[in-house]
Amino acid sequence: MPDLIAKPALGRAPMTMAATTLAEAAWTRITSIAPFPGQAGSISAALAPLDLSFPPANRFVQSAFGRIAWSGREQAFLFGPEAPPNLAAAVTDQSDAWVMLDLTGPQAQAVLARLVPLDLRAATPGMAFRTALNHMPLLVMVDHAQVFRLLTFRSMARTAWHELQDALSGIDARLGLKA
Amino acid sequence: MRLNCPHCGPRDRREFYYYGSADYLNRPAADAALQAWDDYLHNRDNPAGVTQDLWYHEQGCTAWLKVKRNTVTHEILSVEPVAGGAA
Amino acid sequence: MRVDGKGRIDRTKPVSFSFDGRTLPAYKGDTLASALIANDVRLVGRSFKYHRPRGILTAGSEEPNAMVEIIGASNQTPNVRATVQEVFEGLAARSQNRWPNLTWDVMQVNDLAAPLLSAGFYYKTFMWPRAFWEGLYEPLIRRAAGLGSLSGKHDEGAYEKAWAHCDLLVIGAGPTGLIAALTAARAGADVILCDETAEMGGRLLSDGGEIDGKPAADWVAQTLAELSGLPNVRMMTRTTVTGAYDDGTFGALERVGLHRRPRPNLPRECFWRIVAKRSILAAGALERAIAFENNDRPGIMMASALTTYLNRYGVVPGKNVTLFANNDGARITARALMQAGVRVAAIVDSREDAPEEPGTTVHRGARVIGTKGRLGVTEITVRKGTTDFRIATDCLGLAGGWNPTVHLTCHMNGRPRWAESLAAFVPSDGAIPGMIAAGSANGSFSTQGCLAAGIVAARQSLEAMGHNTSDVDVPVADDAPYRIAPLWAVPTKKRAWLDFANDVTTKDVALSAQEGFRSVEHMKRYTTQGMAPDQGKNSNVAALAVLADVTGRAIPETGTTTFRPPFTPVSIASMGAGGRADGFAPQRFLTSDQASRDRGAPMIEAGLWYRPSYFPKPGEATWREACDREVRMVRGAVGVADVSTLGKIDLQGRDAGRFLDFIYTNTFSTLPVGRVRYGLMLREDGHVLDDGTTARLAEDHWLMTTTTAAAGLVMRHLEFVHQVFCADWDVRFISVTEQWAQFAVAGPQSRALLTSALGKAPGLPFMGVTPVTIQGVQGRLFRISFSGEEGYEIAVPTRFGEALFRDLTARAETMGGGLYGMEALNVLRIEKGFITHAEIHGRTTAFDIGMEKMVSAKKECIGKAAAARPGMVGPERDQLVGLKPLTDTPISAGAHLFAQSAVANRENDQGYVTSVCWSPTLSSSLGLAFLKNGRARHGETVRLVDHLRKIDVLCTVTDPVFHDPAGEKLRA
Amino acid sequence: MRYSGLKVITEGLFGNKGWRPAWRDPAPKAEYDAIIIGGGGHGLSTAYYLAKNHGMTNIAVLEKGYLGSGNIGRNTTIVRANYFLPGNSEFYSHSLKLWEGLEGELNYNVMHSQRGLINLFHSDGQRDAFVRRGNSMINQGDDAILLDREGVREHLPYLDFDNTRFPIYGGLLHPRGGTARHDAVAWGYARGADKRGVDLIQNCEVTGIDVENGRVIGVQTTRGAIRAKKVGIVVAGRSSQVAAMAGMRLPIESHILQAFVTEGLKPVINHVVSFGMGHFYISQSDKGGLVFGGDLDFYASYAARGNLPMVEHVMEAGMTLMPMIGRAKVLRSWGGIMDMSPDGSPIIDKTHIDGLFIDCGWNYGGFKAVPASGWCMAHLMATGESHAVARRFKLNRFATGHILDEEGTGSQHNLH
Repeated sequence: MPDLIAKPALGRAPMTMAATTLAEAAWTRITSIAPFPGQAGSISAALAPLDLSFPPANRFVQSAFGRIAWSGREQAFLFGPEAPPNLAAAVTDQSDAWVMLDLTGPQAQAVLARLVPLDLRAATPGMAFRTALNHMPLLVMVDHAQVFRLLTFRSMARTAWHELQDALSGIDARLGLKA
Repeated sequence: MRLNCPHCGPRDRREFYYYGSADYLNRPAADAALQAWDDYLHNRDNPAGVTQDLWYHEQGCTAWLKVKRNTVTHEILSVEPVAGGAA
Repeated sequence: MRVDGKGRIDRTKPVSFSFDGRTLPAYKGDTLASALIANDVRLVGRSFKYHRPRGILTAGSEEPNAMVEIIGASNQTPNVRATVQEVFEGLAARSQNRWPNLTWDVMQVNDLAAPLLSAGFYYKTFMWPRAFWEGLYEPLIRRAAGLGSLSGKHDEGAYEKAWAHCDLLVIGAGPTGLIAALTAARAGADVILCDETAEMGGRLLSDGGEIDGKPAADWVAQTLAELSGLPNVRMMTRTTVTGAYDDGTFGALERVGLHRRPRPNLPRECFWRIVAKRSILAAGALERAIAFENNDRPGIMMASALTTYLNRYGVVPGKNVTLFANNDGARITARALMQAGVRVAAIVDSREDAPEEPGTTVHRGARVIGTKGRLGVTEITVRKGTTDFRIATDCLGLAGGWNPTVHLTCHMNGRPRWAESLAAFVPSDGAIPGMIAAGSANGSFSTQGCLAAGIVAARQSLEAMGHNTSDVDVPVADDAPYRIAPLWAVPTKKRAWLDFANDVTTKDVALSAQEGFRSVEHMKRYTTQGMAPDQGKNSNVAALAVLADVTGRAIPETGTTTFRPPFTPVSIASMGAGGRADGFAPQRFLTSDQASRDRGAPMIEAGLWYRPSYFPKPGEATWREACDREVRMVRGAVGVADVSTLGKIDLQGRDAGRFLDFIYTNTFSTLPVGRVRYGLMLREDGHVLDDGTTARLAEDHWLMTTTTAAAGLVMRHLEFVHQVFCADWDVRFISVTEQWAQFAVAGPQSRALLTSALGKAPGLPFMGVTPVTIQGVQGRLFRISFSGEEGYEIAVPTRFGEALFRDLTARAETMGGGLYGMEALNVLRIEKGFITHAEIHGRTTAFDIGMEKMVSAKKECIGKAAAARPGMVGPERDQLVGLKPLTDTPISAGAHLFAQSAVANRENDQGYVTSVCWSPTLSSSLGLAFLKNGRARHGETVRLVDHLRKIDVLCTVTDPVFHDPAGEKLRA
Repeated sequence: MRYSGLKVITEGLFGNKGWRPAWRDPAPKAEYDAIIIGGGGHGLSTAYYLAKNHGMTNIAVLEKGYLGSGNIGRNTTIVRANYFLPGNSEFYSHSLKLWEGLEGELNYNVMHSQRGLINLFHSDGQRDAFVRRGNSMINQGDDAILLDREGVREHLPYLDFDNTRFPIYGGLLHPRGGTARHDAVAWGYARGADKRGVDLIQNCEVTGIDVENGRVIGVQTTRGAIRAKKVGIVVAGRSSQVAAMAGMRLPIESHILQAFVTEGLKPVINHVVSFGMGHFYISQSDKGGLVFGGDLDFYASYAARGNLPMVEHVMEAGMTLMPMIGRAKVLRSWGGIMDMSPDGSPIIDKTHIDGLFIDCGWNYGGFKAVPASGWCMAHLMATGESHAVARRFKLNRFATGHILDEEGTGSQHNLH
């Protein structure tokens, strides 16, 4: 009996304009960890072997093993490793619930400024924000001033791609005026 | 219009869902008289001035927030989570 | 006429443009207005009501007269200000509101009929005969009214919206704004500096003059150079701040591509949302006209506009200019013109003490009382004392004083304050929280005053933000006092225009007062003053002054002026950028989307999702044939459908069961692990919110399903109930709608299909749930049914969804089954009497749908108390029933129900039909309906009437469950 | 003074000197038979019909600002009778009939234009709901026509049939729906009431309601106390404040509704069009401006001004539905204060105080209701009984569960 074939949310090749690239990130395990009341500390202790701790609001914590990003009220997403067993938390698989898009390059902030109602001056490395990508839900993680990882609902992947591409093409056309 | 979400910081109004008066926090007991439920669900002080109402940071941390604000000037006086606890 | 050696246009770059089909030369840097002036075009438009010939009045966005249509390759843009539109090679402009042409406009007959077209005349006539209003009068009025035309074609242009955040927003880059931005920028604050025009500098570029002993333009250049070198400064030209909103949010419109030939993907405009901690309004002031007889002819324009045209664009609109002033400002214009070699025939100055002006004649204490020239002014009549005399002139400049640009300060209900010494309104302090108005926008009209005010405003803003300040010295510049003796209108028995764009004269204002419309708001509404495209920028203050005069009141006592957003008109396309076509809302696609499309399934919207309607087979002529086949297939063999759009919420924690008991009307905490239960949830007002099944996966682990439509709503509801009423409970939940692809497998062969797919029999009882491994993937199997057949739903992580869908489809097809779509799904559920949001439409109660027994008497739940209100239960309510037509005729959803012999009117209305289908299973049309006291009326015959579709059928009232009422198939 | 075309001509020829004030400017008397608090559309029509239908002419309308300064002066002017719930259906039907004779009734051209209203639908489910509505309208004796997609295309060829996000399945045409000139309605009723002897008192704010032994005896105002045995509160937008003067706490929450008008354009939209998926409705005024609006800003407010999120949403809806309006420029936006009730339907009822009546809760549908609201409120104040077409607009219906919820969105005030 053949195994079922996994498919990416989009399966599109990266797209580059104005030296800025939009790419679909490879599948990663994502586990939602929502500590039960008063348990955030014990979660941090359990994450210690991964060199991670439960992140404060609007932050992610990165280690050689993986990343854990604040993803909302009393909730964080663990990227990469499996969640430690027996956490005093609700643990839910979210790996397939999101499309992950990487936006990289000198115009990345300008692209976000067209779709995300966030003050990007606060977008320093290590930040993770819950906000909106135009009309879609968004978790955005800042790896670098020019490197952003965007998560939105997997079923909306095409719209997200399309809107990011539109924003970038408008910026590219503006840059063409100066050139 | 911007609300200073206690978890996420100042955010544009479009990230939030508005429910209504903070009266919704004071749910009558199950056996309360019909009048108590009428007051809870329908009747409002509806002040032209400072009021307290409930907002939901739907495109954000998903916290329900109690907001003190002025309905005439739109000045926002305070924003606090309805449920305590960590972010 | 072009003036050598003047202007900031690029004479090395000639371009050509056309106006009303004539090709004309211009230079890069020209506006359409300056280019028309360079080509001695005076007549540019026609007025709104009287179709009077009109020229160019101003040099800015406040222009009320010179509005044109810009013709693009595929579309046209109406009502473009010639004073704002920059010329580019190939620009094509056309005059508007005239027929057949600008010089000979048939509608100018209105001008002759002016006495009959006084303010509010239309309220008093066109009433008889009644039918003539819509048939004759209104169409005529509509055709005559309006200005430019839309093409009626879709606007295919690119538009953009964007966000910008800063510490300090400086609105306007004249002397005040430039030095304010510099002061804040040097201190390290994040500054955005916006200016409406293509080049920053404001009146420093228009008026000339000196700063620190050098030409003002040099100071502008030097300041701009420094600002553009600072990383914390963002300079936005061609960007108009259009609205002030709450908490430091501003709307601003950037003209990105309107001043150049179109390029692919280049936005025409960008609508910015600028968020600033503080702001400085440095938008300057607008010069105002004076009302006198026939003051609206082409060639009559603002004195300051003359200076702008000369110094910025190197053009003058006349060779023999006159000026009419009530303040010293016109002298700047006179000197500039004379210095450029243009004759200034006279300055008519209403002030008795007006100073002399070398090089021209000053008529002190004099007034212009009339003008001549049908398509352009040729002569003015001046009255001094009791003497009238005429002066030949081809251009009259008006200097009626200045109105600070207070508009933005009114956007949050602030009312400007009357400053008697300036005879003008100035912004009220604090009108916009965080905003300081400075310079001419605040009534400080000298260059020196503006520079000083800009620095002060910047320092105050910095301090308010807790920011360090910087050292900026106030440069030395002109500091002449503003000497004005207000003159609003020169008395006349004829028409003297206040609102050029809407053709409102001083007589109209007087008539409005005469008829009792004495409140300024009544006057505006009655005369339409201030309602035209310039939003009253050129007329509000003067009209108020005239109203004050005719009603014998002082101006502040008469009222104030106010302005609403936007400051200048903003295209719908820019504020709606991104909304066109699919952009209006996200599209959600199933993992099976492509597979369904590959099979020719029409995809229909279900909320934001797209779902297959049906799967056509060769030889099927209609959707009904496909649907009937799919229904029979499910009833007879097995069908597969993607049901992933249903909301799925994962709940965990010791108190999750208790929480569900509170949310649902029925009890869940007693549900054994491995079992599923149907649940009904109410809104707190007692009406049904949603329904669905919830499975107990483990002792403290549950999975709730919601309807597709209510998924978001239910999530918000759960968050509310949890955070507000039981935040301390041990329960956490998260949406897993997107995590799982879920497929219904339904029909007598469903077990066999799953046995083949799983490699073993599912072995699940009805309403059971179990984890499964399917082809190496961990999934979940539920035995639930929305069809009334033995049914399962199998869920796998979404990335495997497409593969499983194709696999299940292939297996089904080998068993005489296959895919079924939304149409068949709907028939199956109607046959079984299952409800959807067609039935739970927000007005139904558990009682109405026959589920009142599901409201547990033993426990509290959301909505229980309100559902017990007397009006929510009882025989007066419409109750869910089934309907079957007596004869073999179709019935329709939306039809109403009546007693068999009753007249079909509102008084006799007994209910309505919510869902219908043709049932291939029962070979009958079936309906679900709400019927007054319906449960007691099973077996009765009722009349079903759909007036709209002309259906009038007798039906039998039945139980809503038509198919397998005992549920034997489900439990098989 | 009777208005007519002839009068306009003769006055025009003689310099328009003969026009007299449209209404008097009387000082308040010490006592009236009845007082209407609120000189907006509903208050003025109440006064008019009290005088005309019930012969009560010793009455006053007290207005804190200028006549017609509330929502009658800032709305999108739509007049329709397309409700479907019994209780609403007959009321709006009655109102439309009054509209249809209003010019003659008032001798004032309110420019009532029955150009047809089309409600678009975008799914089978929406179509069925509109069919139910259309059938209710016909049951009531009003008019409705079901249009399929091609039928809509004949009327509205400029819609984006090919690309719009939510395809156009069809529309419900209400031929008698249309628009009117909003200010003129207020002025027409004001002039008519004044002519029948009603005192219209502007700049007179009510600051208190005097009650003795459970009976109303008059009001306190900024221009002194005025006695009356009957007082009607007709102040939508400020209902909670005025009712609070009588110790009442209303089932009302006040919200902003923004609306927009563009610069004048030659005729391009000849109907009232409403979009079923994005709360967007539009018509073109006789002056040429596109008048359009959308949903509430959704937060309680008395600011009469809104914010950008809803502005943008409305514009985006316009762009997906009819992108031909993209190059029209919004000239002015404004906000009105809406009395939002918990079921989206109004209240015309007695109160717990004898002689005190209230007319409120018009949500954002008050304009079209102006004639019938006045008619029914006058009936109630004169006779003490609810008029037959307004009998379900009871103040206590929320407590008893006799809800009139056309939208089906429940008791949350801002969802109607």
